[in-house]
Amino acid sequence: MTDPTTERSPKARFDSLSGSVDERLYSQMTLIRQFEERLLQLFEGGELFGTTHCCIGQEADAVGILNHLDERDIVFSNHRCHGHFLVYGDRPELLMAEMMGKAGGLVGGRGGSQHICYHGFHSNGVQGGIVPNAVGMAMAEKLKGTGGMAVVFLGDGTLGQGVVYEALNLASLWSAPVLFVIEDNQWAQSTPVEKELAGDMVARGRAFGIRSGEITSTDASEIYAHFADIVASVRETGRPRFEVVHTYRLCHHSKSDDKRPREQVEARRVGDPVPLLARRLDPSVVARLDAEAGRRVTEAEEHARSLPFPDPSTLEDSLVSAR
Amino acid sequence: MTDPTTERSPKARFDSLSGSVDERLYSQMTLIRQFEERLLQLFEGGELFGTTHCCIGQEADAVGILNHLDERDIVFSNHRCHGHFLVYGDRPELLMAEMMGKAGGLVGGRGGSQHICYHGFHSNGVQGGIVPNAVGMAMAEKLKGTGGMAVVFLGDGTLGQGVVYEALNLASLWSAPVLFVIEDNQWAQSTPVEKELAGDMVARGRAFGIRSGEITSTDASEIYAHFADIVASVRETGRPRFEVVHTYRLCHHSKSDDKRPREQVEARRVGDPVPLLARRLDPSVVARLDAEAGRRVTEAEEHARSLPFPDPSTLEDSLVSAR
Amino acid sequence: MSRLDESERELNVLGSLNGALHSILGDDDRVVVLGEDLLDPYGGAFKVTRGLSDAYPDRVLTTPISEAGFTGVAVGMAMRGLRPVVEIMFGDFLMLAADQLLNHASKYTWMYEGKVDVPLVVRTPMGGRRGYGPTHSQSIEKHFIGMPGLVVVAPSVFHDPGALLRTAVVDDDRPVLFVENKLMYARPLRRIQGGRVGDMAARVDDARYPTVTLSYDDFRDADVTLVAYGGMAELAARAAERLLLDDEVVCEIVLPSSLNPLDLTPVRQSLARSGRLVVCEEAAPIASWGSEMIARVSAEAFDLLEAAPVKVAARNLPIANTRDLERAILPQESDIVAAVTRAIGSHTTPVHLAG
Amino acid sequence: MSRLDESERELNVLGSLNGALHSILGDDDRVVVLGEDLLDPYGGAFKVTRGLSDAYPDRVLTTPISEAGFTGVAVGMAMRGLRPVVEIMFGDFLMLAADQLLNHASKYTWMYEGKVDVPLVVRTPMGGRRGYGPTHSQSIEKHFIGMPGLVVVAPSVFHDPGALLRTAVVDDDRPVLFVENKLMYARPLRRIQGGRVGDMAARVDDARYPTVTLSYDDFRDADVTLVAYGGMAELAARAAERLLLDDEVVCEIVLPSSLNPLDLTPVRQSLARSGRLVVCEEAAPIASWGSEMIARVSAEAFDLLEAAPVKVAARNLPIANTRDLERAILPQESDIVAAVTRAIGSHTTPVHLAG
Ligand SMILES: Cc1ncc(C[n+]2csc(CCOP(=O)(O)OP(=O)(O)O)c2C)c(N)n1
Ligand SMILES: Cc1ncc(C[n+]2csc(CCOP(=O)(O)OP(=O)(O)O)c2C)c(N)n1
Ligand SMILES: [Mg+2]
Ligand SMILES: [Mg+2]
Repeated sequence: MTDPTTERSPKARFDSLSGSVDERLYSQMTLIRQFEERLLQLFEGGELFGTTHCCIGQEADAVGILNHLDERDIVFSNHRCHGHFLVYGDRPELLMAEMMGKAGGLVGGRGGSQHICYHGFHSNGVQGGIVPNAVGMAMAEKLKGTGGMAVVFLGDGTLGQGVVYEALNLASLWSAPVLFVIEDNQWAQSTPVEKELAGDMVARGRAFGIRSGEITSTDASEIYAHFADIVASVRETGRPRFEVVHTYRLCHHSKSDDKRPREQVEARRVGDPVPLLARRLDPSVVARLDAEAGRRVTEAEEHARSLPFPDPSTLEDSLVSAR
Repeated sequence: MTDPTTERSPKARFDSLSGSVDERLYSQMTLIRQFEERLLQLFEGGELFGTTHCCIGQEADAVGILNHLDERDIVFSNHRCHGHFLVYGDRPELLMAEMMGKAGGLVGGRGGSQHICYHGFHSNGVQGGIVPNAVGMAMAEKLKGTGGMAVVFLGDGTLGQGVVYEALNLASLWSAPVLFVIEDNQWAQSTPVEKELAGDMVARGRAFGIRSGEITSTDASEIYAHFADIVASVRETGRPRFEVVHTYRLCHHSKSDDKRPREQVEARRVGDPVPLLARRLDPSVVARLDAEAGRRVTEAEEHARSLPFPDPSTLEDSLVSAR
Repeated sequence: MSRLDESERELNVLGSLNGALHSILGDDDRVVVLGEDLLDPYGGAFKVTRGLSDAYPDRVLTTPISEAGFTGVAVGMAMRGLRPVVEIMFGDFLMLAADQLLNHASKYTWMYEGKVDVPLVVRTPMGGRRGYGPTHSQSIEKHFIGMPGLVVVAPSVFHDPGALLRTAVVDDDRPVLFVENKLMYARPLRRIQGGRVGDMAARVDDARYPTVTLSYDDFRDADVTLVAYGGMAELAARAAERLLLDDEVVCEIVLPSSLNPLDLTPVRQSLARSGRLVVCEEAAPIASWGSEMIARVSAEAFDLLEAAPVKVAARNLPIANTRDLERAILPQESDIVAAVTRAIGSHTTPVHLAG
Repeated sequence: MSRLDESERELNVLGSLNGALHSILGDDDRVVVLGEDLLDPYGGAFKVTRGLSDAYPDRVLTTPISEAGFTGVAVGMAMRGLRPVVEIMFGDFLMLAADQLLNHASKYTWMYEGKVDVPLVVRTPMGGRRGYGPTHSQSIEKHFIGMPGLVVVAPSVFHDPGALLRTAVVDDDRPVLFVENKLMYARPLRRIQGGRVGDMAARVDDARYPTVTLSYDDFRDADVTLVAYGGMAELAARAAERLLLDDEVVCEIVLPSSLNPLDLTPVRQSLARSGRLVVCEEAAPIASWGSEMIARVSAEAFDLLEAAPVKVAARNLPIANTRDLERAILPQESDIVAAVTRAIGSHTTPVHLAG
C-alpha cells in the first residue's frame, strides 16, 4: 500500500504523481475535502464519538506548504490536522481508523482526531505547546546534521499563547531551521480575530528577529509557489521563518458549533480553494480526481470499519517506545 | 513619620520637596544608593540572611518614572525593587526592617527583599507573572473609574517570558491603563542581552499594537522629563504604553555573583547616575543631600535593629486579609 | 441568547451554575467573568456562561487563548477589589495557569501579611467519558490540592452547585479553584428535601462548602463508607444502590465539596459506624485526592479503621480517545462495587471478588 | 573555569552531580544541557553545571528566561533522539513548565502508541532553609507526582546522586523530573561501604533508582520505620541517632530515590519489623508525597501497621523569608523526634510529647 521511497517524503510523492501541478494539488485537496465530509457524515450518523476539527476552506495551506518537505523533515500540527496529515502521510485509511478508534489506527485509537503521529508527523491538542516542541525537533536535526527542518502550524488564535513567543525567541537566538506557519482563518473557535489579537501578526514574528511574511490566498498553486522559496530558505540558511497565511474556515470550529454571521461565511465561499482550483482544470480531470478521491475515502472507511477496536488488555503496552 | 497627603502619592511628595528638580531627584537617588550600599555591608557583616538584588546604576529609572504617579496609582515591581519602593513609599525604615526580617517590616519579614507590599506598591520574585497582575490591576481601576493607572517594571531578560506577551496582548485588546517599563540593563543575571533576546525590544511592544518607545539614559532629569508625557498619555488615553530604558547595572546581580567582563563594567561607570547628576549640582547641596540621606539610612537601620523578630505564633495570622 | 430557561435551570447542573452566574453578576457589580469564547451567542464551550455577555456586556470579557495571562489579569483584578470568575475552557489546560495559582494568587495575602485579598474563582470543567482524548479528558485537580492558600471546591449533583459557586465568588476572600465535572453538566440535580434524597437519608453539614452524607439505613448502621466527589458522586450512589439490592451491603456515601481544606468530621462520623473506607475519584491514582483522604484517615482516625482502605481511581495512564479504552481506563460503577466488596472481605459472595 | 576539582567532586552532592554531568556529556554526544545562566564562568546559579560549557560549548545552551519554552524545546529534542537535560533554576518555577510535562513530555510515548520516546531529564533545586523567601524556597515536586508517564527521582546524601543522574539521562527513556534539595548540595556524601554507613547498617536494593535502608540494629529489630527522601534524609538520620541515644528508640530509615513510581517493598520489609510508620518531607503537608506513601501503606500493608502513621512536613503555609519564621514553618529534626515519639506512644518520656 505504501511506496518506501515516498512514504516519508511528501515532496517525492508529489513529484511522482502524474498531471500538472494544479491537478496534483487538486487531487490532494479533493481527497482532504471528501475525507472530512465523510467524517462529518459519520459523526452525524453516530458512528464517530468525541469531536473533530475540519479544515474545510483551508485545504490550500496543507497542499501548498507540505509538498515541499522531504523525508528528513518534521511536521507538528494542531487540532486541525487532517489536511496536514493527508498531505504528509497520504494514508487516509490510517487516519480514518484512528477516527473510528480502531486498533490499526495511526495511534491505535489512543489519540483520536488531534493526537496523532506518523513518522515525522505529529499533532497535539493543547494550543501553543507544540511550538517549542517543533523548535526542539528542528534543533535536534540541526545538531545531528541531517539537514532536516520542521514546520509547525498554528492558528491566529494561538498567537495568544505566551509559549509561542518563547519559542520564537529561542528559534531565533539558536537559529533553528523551523517554519512557523500561521493559518489565520480569522476566527479562534467563536472569537473573531479582532477580539483575540492586538497589533499585527507579521510584526510579531519580525519583533523576534525572524524573517516574516504573509500571503492572502486560498489558491493552492499560489501558496505552493510562495512556499517553495520559503522552505528552501529555511533549509539553506538554517534560520527560522514566520509566515502568515490569511485564509478562512468555511466549516464550523469543531463538529457543529458555528455561530459566526451567516453572511460572512457565505461571502467567503467564493474563496473556497477546491472549486477555485477546479475551475482552472479540465472538468473531466476534476471528475476523475474527485471520483478517485471518493473511492479512496470509501476504501479508507471500509478498511477502518473492518478493523477491531483495541483490546483493553493492550493498555499497558507502549509505556516506553518500541524503538 | 508619614504625611497623609503624600503617603501614597509619589508625585505629591516630590512636589512638596524643596529645591530644583535635579536636587530633588538627587536626594532620592542618593538615598537609594546609600540604602543599598548599607544593605551590602550588612550582608557582608552577616547581619542579613538570604539574598538581595540591588539597582546600583539604575536609580535614575525609579526616580525618573515613579515621581509622576499619584495616590490612585499602582506599581508592580520585581526582584530589583528597592529603588522603586523607596521612591514610591519613601519609607527606608520599613524596607530595612523587612530586609532584617523583623516584625514591623513591610510585610513582617515574611517576604524579604523581593516580596513586598505597601499601599499600591507590590513586588514578587517570579519573573514575568507580575505583568498580567499589573494589567489586571489597571483594568480594575478602569472598571471602577478611579482614574488610576499601573506601572510594571521588567528587565530585558524577563522579555523571554511568554506571559509578558499574553499580558501585552490583553492590555492592548482591552485598553488597560498600564505602563510597561523595560529596564534594559543589558544583562539577565549572568547572561548578556544578545544571548537572551532576539530581535528588537521596542518592536515587541509595537507588534501588540501598543505605543512603544525607548530612551538610552542614566540621567535622572532626562528620564523624568521623558516619562512626564508618557505617564500623562497612559492616563489620558486609557491605553497601555511600552517604554524601554536602556541602562546598566553597576553592581552584581544578587549579593556577590558578578562574572561580567571587568572592563565592560568599568567603562559604564561614567554613566553612573548618582555622580552624573551630582556634577550638575552645587557641591554643598550634594554634601547636604548625601548627609541627609546617610542619616535616614542610619536611622532606618537603627529603627530596624530595634524591632523584634516576628513571633512564630503569628504564623497563622493573615490567612485572609485584614480588610 | 438569554440565560437558560427556568425549567432547565431548575433541573440540571449546567442550569444551576448558569443561573448562579446570572444572579451573581446581577447582584454584585464587582463580579467580572473572563475566559475563552464566552460571548453570546456562543456563550462558552460548555455553555455555563450562556447569556451572561448579553446581559452584562461590560463585565464579561472574552479572552485570547492565554490561560496564564488572563488568569494573571484576574489575580490583579481581585487584588484591587473586583471579584473575578475565570473559566479555563478545559481543566486539562490549567497547568498553563498553574504558576499564577501557586506563586501569585495563593501567595499574596499571606506573604503580604494580609495587605491584600485575592478573591478569585477559577472554574473549569474536568473529566472524561466523552471521547475527547488524552488532552481534553483529565481530572487534574489533584495537582492543585495542597498549595497553601488555594481552596479547591467541587460540587456534585447532590450539592447545590450554583450555591457553592455563589459562595466562592461572593463570600470567600481566598482564591478558589472550582472544579466542574463535565459529564455532570447535563445531569439532573438530586435535591435533598426533608432530610432525604431518593431512597436515602441525607445529612448536610453547615460548613461553608458543605459535605453531604447519604445513608440507606438512616445513619443507623453501615458496612462501608464510600467517599467521593464531583462526577463520581452519582457513580458511588449507583454502586451503593446495586450493593444494597444485590448483596445487602449498606453503604454510607460521604460527598465533600471542599477538596481542600478537607474537613474529616463527616468521614469520621461515618467510619465510626462502618469501619471501612472506600474512596472514589476519576483522577489518575497516584498522589491524588483519594491518597490524601486515605492518608488523613489513617493518620487521624486509625482506630476507626477495621480494614485496609481501598481506593477507586483511573488507571495510571493517559486517557485514550476510543471508547472501550477510555472506559477501561476510567473508574466505573463496577469498580466501586468491586472495591466495596474487597473492603468488606468475607461478607460478600466470591463472584464479586473477581470483578 | 573547569569542573570542580577532584576532591570536591568526591566529597559532596554538588560535586557528584557536576562530575556526572561532565562524564555523561563526554560519553554520549546525544546529551545536551539547557537552562538559564549555565555558561561559564558563571556556570549556573547553583554551580551544578560548572565547567560544562567550557568543555562542551556546542551542547550546553544557556537559555532566555522562558521555562515553558526551553523545556518544550528539550521535549522536541528528546523526541528526535537527543537526551536533553534541562535545569530549572529554582524548583519554584517549575509550574511554568508544568503543561509541557503534563500534556507533552509525559503523554507522547503512550499517546502515540510507542512511536516516540521522550528521554528528557528536568533537574531542579528545591527546598528552603536559605532565607530566599516564599517564591524561592518551596518543595513543589509533590504537584508533579502522579502524572502518568512522568518519573520523579530525588537523590539524598546516602545515594550516589551522580549515578542516579546518569541513569536518568542515559538509561531511562522516560521523562524524569530530578529533584535536588538545594541545601544538600554542600553536604558531604555518606557512602555506603561494606553494608554500613557510619554507625548504621545499610541495604541498597537493586532497583533502577535504588532505595537505601538504614538500621541501627542490623535490621534485627526496629521500633519505627522512618521514611524520607532528598534533604530530609539527613534530618531523619540525625533524629534517629538522637532517639537512639536519648531514648533507646531504634529507627529504621527508608530512603527511596524514586518518588514515582514508588516501590513499597523496602518500606514493607521495614514495617514488618517495626509496625510503625513516620514519613518525613519538606513540602507543605497536604496531598504530598508523604500522603501518597501513607495511603499506599495503609491500602497495601494495613496489617503491618500497629499504630497510626505519622507525617512530618512543613506547615501549610508559604515559606517566610525571615529565619525564625522559616524555621518554624519547615520541618526540623525535633519535629521528627516528636513524630517518632508520637508514633510509638507510651514508649517515651512525656517531655517529648510536648515537643
Ligand atoms: C491551551 C488551549 N486553550 C484552549 C484550547 C481550546 N481550543 C481549541 S482550538 C481553539 C481555537 C484555536 O484557534 P486558532 O488558533 O485560530 O486555530 P483554528 O481553530 O482557527 O484553526 C481553542 C480555543 C486548547 N485546545 N488549548
Ligand atoms: C521565572 C523565573 N525564572 C528565573 C528566575 C531567576 N532570576 C531572577 S532575576 C533573573 C534575571 C532577570 O533579568 P532581567 O529581567 O534582565 O532583570 P535584571 O535582573 O537585569 O534587573 C533571573 C534569571 C526568576 N526569578 N523567575
Ligand atoms: Mg483561527
Ligand atoms: Mg537585565
